Amino acid sequence: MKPVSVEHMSIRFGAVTILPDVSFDVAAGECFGLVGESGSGKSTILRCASMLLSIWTGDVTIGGRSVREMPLNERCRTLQMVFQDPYGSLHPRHSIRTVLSEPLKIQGLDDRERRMREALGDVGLPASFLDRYPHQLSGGQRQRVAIARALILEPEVLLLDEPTSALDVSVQAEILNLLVRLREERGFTYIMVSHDLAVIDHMCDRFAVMQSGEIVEVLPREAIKGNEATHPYARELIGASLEYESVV
Amino acid sequence: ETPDNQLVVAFNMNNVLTMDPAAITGGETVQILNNVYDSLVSLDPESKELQPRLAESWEVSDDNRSVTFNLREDAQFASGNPVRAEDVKYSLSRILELNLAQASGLMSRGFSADAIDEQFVVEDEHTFTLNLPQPDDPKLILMYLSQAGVGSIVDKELVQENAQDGDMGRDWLTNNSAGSGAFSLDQWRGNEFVILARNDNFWGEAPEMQRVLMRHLPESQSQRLGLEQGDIDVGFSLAAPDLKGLEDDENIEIRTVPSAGFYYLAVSMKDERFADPKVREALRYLIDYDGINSAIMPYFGVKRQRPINSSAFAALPDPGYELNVEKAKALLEEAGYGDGFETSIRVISTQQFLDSATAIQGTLAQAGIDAEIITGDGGQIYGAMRDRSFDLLVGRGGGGQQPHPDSNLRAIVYNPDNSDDAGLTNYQGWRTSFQDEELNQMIEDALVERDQDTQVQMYEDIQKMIDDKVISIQPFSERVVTAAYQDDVSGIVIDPWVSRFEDVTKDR
Amino acid sequence: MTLNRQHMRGALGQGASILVTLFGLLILTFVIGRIMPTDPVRAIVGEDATQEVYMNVYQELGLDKPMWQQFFLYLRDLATGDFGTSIRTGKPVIQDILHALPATIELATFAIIIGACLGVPLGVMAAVKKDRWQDHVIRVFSLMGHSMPIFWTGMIGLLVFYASLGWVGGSGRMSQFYIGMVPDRTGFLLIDSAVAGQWDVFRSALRHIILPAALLGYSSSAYITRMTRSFMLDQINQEYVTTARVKGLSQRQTIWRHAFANIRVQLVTIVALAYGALLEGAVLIETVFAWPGFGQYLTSSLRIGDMNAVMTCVLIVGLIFITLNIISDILYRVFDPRTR
Amino acid sequence: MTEERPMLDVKNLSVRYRGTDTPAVRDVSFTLGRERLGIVGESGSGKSTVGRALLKLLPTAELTADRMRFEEVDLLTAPERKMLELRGQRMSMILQDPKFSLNPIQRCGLQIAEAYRTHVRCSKGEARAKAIEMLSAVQIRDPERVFDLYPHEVSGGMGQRIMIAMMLLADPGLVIADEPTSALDVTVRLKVLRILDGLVREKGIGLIMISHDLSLVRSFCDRVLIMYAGRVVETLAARDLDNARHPYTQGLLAAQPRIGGSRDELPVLERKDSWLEPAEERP
Amino acid sequence: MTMLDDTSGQTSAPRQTPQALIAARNIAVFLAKAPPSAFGLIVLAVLILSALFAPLLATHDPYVQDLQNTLQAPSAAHFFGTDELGRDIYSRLLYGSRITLTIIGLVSIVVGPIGLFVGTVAGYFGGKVDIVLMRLTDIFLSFPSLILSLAFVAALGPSLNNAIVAISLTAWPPIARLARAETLTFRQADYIAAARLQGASATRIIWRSIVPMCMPSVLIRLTLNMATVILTAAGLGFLGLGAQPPLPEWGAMIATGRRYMIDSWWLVTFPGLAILSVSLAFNLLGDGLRDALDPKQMNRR
Ligand SMILES: Nc1ncnc2c1ncn2[C@@H]1O[C@H](COP(=O)(O)OP(=O)(O)OP(=O)(O)O)[C@@H](O)[C@H]1O
Ligand SMILES: Nc1ncnc2c1ncn2[C@@H]1O[C@H](COP(=O)(O)OP(=O)(O)OP(=O)(O)O)[C@@H](O)[C@H]1O
Ligand SMILES: [Mg+2]
Ligand SMILES: [Mg+2]
Ligand code: NI
Repeated sequence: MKPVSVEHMSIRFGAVTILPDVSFDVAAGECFGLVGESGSGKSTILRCASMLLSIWTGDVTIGGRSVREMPLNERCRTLQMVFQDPYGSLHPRHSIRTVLSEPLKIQGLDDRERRMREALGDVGLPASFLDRYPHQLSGGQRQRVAIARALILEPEVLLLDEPTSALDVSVQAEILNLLVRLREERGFTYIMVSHDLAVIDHMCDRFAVMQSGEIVEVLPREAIKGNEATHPYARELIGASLEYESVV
Repeated sequence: ETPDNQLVVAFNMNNVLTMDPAAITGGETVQILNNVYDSLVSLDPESKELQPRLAESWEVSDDNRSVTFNLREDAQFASGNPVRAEDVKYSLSRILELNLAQASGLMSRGFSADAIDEQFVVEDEHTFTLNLPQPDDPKLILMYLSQAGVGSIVDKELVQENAQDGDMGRDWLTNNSAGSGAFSLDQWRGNEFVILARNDNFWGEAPEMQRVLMRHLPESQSQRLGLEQGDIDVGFSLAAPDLKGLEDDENIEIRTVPSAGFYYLAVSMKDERFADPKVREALRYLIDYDGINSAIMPYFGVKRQRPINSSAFAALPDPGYELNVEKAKALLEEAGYGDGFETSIRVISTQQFLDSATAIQGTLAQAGIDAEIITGDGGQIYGAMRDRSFDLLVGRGGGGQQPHPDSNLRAIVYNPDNSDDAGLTNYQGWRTSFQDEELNQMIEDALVERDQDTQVQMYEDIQKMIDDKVISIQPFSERVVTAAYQDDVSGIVIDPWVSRFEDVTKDR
Repeated sequence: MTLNRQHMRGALGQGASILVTLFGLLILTFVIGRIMPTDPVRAIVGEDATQEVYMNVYQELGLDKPMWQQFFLYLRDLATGDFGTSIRTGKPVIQDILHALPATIELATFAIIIGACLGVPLGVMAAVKKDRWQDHVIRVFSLMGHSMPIFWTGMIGLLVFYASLGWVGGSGRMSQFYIGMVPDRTGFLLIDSAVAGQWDVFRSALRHIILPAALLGYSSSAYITRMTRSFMLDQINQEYVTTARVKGLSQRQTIWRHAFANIRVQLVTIVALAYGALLEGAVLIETVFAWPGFGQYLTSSLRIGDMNAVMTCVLIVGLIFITLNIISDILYRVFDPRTR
Repeated sequence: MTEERPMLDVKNLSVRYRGTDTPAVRDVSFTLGRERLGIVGESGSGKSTVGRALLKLLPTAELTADRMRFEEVDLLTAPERKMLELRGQRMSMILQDPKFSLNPIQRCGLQIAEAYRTHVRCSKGEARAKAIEMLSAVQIRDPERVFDLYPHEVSGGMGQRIMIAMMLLADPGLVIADEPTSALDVTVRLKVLRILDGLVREKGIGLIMISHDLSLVRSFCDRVLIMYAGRVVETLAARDLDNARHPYTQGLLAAQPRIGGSRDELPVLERKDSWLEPAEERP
Repeated sequence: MTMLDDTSGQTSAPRQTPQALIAARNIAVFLAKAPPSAFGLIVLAVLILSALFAPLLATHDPYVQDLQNTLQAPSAAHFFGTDELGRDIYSRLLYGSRITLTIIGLVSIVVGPIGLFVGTVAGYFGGKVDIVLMRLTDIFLSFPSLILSLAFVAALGPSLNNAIVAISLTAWPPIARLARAETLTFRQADYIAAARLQGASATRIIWRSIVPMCMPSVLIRLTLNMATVILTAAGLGFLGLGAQPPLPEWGAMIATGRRYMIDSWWLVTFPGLAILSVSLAFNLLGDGLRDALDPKQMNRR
């Protein structure tokens, strides 16, 4: 269990500043949500934090250590990410075995067969799935494999980029349950992006509302129900969600 | 149908690079410039006898060391300037001073740019004396001078007018003409066409053709179709099958005449195998002379096994070599190559060459000689020969533009210096690393022999000796040239070295 | 403002990259020119020249200098617009090419018109009728054009239409004896002869151009058809085409007003590239038809190792292609609102 | 249902895409009056296919049905010419994603005007006026300006409204809206839905609303068809949705997390093969 | 032996082979269903068989001349007639298929990897690497392939091998372009990001993740390219710059045969038809392959 802290993260692409200056802290074992309109920079924060993008300034520390200074191997084993689109996050030509054994090979871990079986077991898939290819799996199953891939290196922080938004409600429920269970069992720290406040409410302890690259407000989960936000945009967003749910 | 007063000629201009007589190479350019420039003397197309041209007459001194020419008084250039002895001197010195392609011939006869005033003497306006720098056969020199190129007399005044930076009009003459021939150069576009226009100042009988269009049509088929469709009057570079095809066309006339040079198999004597005369003799019996000449060579060559063109004086008839694999094998056995060996044949990728090489490859194989064929264009194949790095080579050449045995012998046999540094690339003897002092001497002696009969006897001896010594080059065919033309066209001269269009007429 | 500056930067970047490409092109052409095994000197002096004569010309051509110096001189000459003198014709290379190019351009233009007029409608039709027999027929027909060696079709065409049937003219741009009779104004024979009012020559030129142009056109129509088809297929499956159909537009309207309108720019590019590629076909077809154009000039220069001519030809081909690319880039920018 | 003849009457519609073995839609039957019908179901259950089949927009699919009528027209046998008259003018369809559904190189306004000019003989000016009027009807603030914009220059919400304007311009009697809001942010989603709802009410037309969002359908529709694997497993009045009997429908409803709901484990669906049987045949 | 020691190959082989086999069979079945690509398959099969069994199928030695029997029209003794040296054209065509196969085989072997390498590296790294590599590609791309090959062959000297080298030099840029474009689309994919998060090196990502994704379109492109390669080789042969006599290369056969074309049509007709049908076959096959393994559909399946 490690706390995560994002300090003055800032990034620009060409002439456009995507994130002017973002800071927030996540406590060890907490599930922290990121919401906001499309294009507000939620995914970008996760990509910066995981060093998929490296041209940003500022710092991210995990358990007091800066991700920039961590050697590659250590970083991989501290932090993993689950992506939004289950159809795009698995290599279409790699069998699940390849998908899962690859990180083990790279990190030089032995006892691969056992670890792979365990990881699949953790996400509730039978070991026989090892020899399937992504196109033989449903969206939910793919997302489980993606989670298994993140878990297999036994990280401490999981970055979740809209892990369920491409899925049906029925499948979404399975994944959310899985994520909740894993956090309870292993004590991960989550940073989770979603556009669905109901999901945030279900999963997170605190969340940040983002608008055009800036965090306008950080709120506890409880603030959703009564729309206790102060920032106008945050109010509008929560209001709309509440209204949608009630109208609906 | 072509117009009545124009002659449309198809030929291959790939080697036509300039119109400057001092720089030209090859028969095609000679064919063009023969019409534009006059020479002092000319060769009769049929008999190959020397005839007056710009020189009404000439006298050879008793010691064979000088020739005096009396020029026609009425001759004038296309520009209207009269033709004077001064122009003759200028033309010859120009070649030596510019030191371009045509200089080779003069220099090999001892002429040099340093001694112009001694060699070329203007006696008066219409009398010119040529002093030979070394003992020589004036006949041969005259033959040289009969040809466009060395022999072309240019209009000194006009050329000097167009000269820049003392280049003796080199730039200008590349694309323009300053001659006294029956035609003058109207337009030339590289690899496309040459247009000759009638020269109204021509001293001789006015030609019937107002315009001669010489079109670059390298494809034999195109020439044939053009002839069949009446688009073309004369085709000069047709391939055998098309000539054969045209034989059946009653409107088309086909004529074959002897020309200069041979098709031959050359060996490099740098290679120890071929340095062995036994091996060379074996090769002599591994060529299917009759087969090649009947199947491949029609229209291109006729059987000839001696390195002197049959039209030259003193030429002996063929010794009668034949394909004889057994004999060749025995010779190889004697030389220690009973199991044959591996080698290569270089050949340019033109059909009759290639076919001959392939045929020779086949007969060599019968004696166990495994020859790989290496093809390329002229630069590559003859380039290797000039670098003296080849095994076998099927090629064409060997002088003969002058119907004099010396022309052939010097090109094929003669080699005064066999060192690599000598760079005597103009001698095939040097290229094949063949050197025989005895033969060299005999060639030199024969040339300067003043008595006609003795000279003939000496050349015959040389031919016999060549037969015994088995030189590095074995001709299998003598070059002939063939042209096809509409049968209402007459007065065409086929051999490019002596061809002129001034007598061409069309009777429709 | 920012947009403008960005555009400026884009233009500058593109300019720089074109320069780099050009420089690479120069190096490439120079290398090609220098490593040619054909000996230009030998071509000039002939087989029987002596060593002395040979060296004389060798030095005149500057071949005795070190390679880098030659390259430097080459660049310097280029900078002053001097492409050198052809060994073969003794004229400035650029002048030769300017003579040869119009012949090729005339042929290529004629061909591309035929190709585009044939290729575009066929391509659209094949896309619309995908997987039906029309599609199969069109595809096979056009692939045939892409699969036949152009020199072979040229020969067969000459044999059938000129030799046997006599419908068209044979080798060359016009009947041989018309050569040199039309004053050279633009170099485009059809235009020159029309301007000079020499209708005989015009007719003859037309009879001669039609066969090679048709064959070249057919082979480039193959490429155009195929690209049109695949562009159209991409578009036909787009949602906006469905939108148009939902609006009640007929198939024809949907295809031409919506789908086809969207591929126009791409098509222009394709046609431009096909036009450039005709140069390639020209090398072969000009050999077969004795067409005195650029391709012939290039091949005959190659044959005798006329370095300056070869280098300039290669350079010009490269330049033509770069220009075509730039033009199509610009077209994209101009016509596609998304890139503005 | 009302005694008047339903506007749309479909019996046992099946659609099979060429090159696939199993039909994407199997034996779907329903009728539609002047009401709002929702079609829900998970992804790939065949919702869009039904919508497109009604307009005969599926050139690569085989379509069979016992009956498929739209008012007096038999859609099954109607020739393409007849369909051209119907499409756009009497029935139209709002496609899912405005990003892809608008022609990228044509100005939005022209595309709207084109829809009008296809069916009504009029001058360009009139069509333009009509289009601008429609744009303001869908609450676009500066319709004159938007008319001249290219699709990539408008936001998702605006694009969706342009689509709506285009499809409602010729006053169709039946509108099929295929997930009209799923590509939009929550904040714009409601606005667009309201506009659509308003227009439909005003003009009194039949609406088929395709969506995967049960709650949305519940609040915007009168009746709901639940689709599963190409079949209709249940048909309900929207207000009875909570009393759905089919376990699939029930499961879908329960699996949705709710704001302020419990944080207990969410119930998940256990799929059963028997669901593939039509709902009526189950006890 | 060494091969058997490779345990990873061993464990994965039994599992993956069926998959690959099934895929290959599916593709073959798919191709065989459409008439045009079926035709392509048949022609190719004929080509490969005739190359393999040329010695058995040939009625004559392709190199042996018979100067007594030149330019014979097609007959029972010589199915396609004889050429100007009396060689049997049918047998020469059969042996020529070996040359054709060699050319396209070698060119593809050279061009595929080079193109893939340049394209994926440029696409994956982007930035300066991309600019440099793409400029290089542009330079080569700014020539029509025949003209560039011509120049190269002229520079290297005419021979079959040099023709192959020259064609390869001109054939890789389009592949590189394609591979780069594909890489650019895959580079953004989440599975690449995931691989990076697992600490995979750039080499590993390119080799294990990107290359397999580019493979289908590169293969399609290569197949389509083969038609062009055949034509370019034939064109070089035609201009006398390709395979050198007496090799029975089809283009060279046409080039020599053309001198006899008016009277002996069979000299150019049969090699021409051979080139036509083989390059047509590759074109049809490439088109068919595109339909069979359209990369655009792959992600969705
Ligand atoms: N590689 C890139 N180059 C340029 N701009 C980029 C790049 N990646 C993202 N952006 C821009 O950065 C902004 C933020 O993108 P980001 O993907 O982080 O948004 P998001 O909040 O995750 O949105 P969504 O909810 O749609 O996923 C967007 O405007 C996007 O266009
Ligand atoms: N053009 C097509 N060709 C072949 N199969 C198709 C085609 N379009 C759709 N399908 C298949 O038909 C089935 C139903 O598709 P449809 O688009 O109707 O689903 P949907 O319910 O609208 O799903 P979503 O909510 O994802 O839009 C799916 O299995 C899909 O894969
Ligand atoms: Mg995102
Ligand atoms: Mg859908
Ligand atoms: Ni092509």
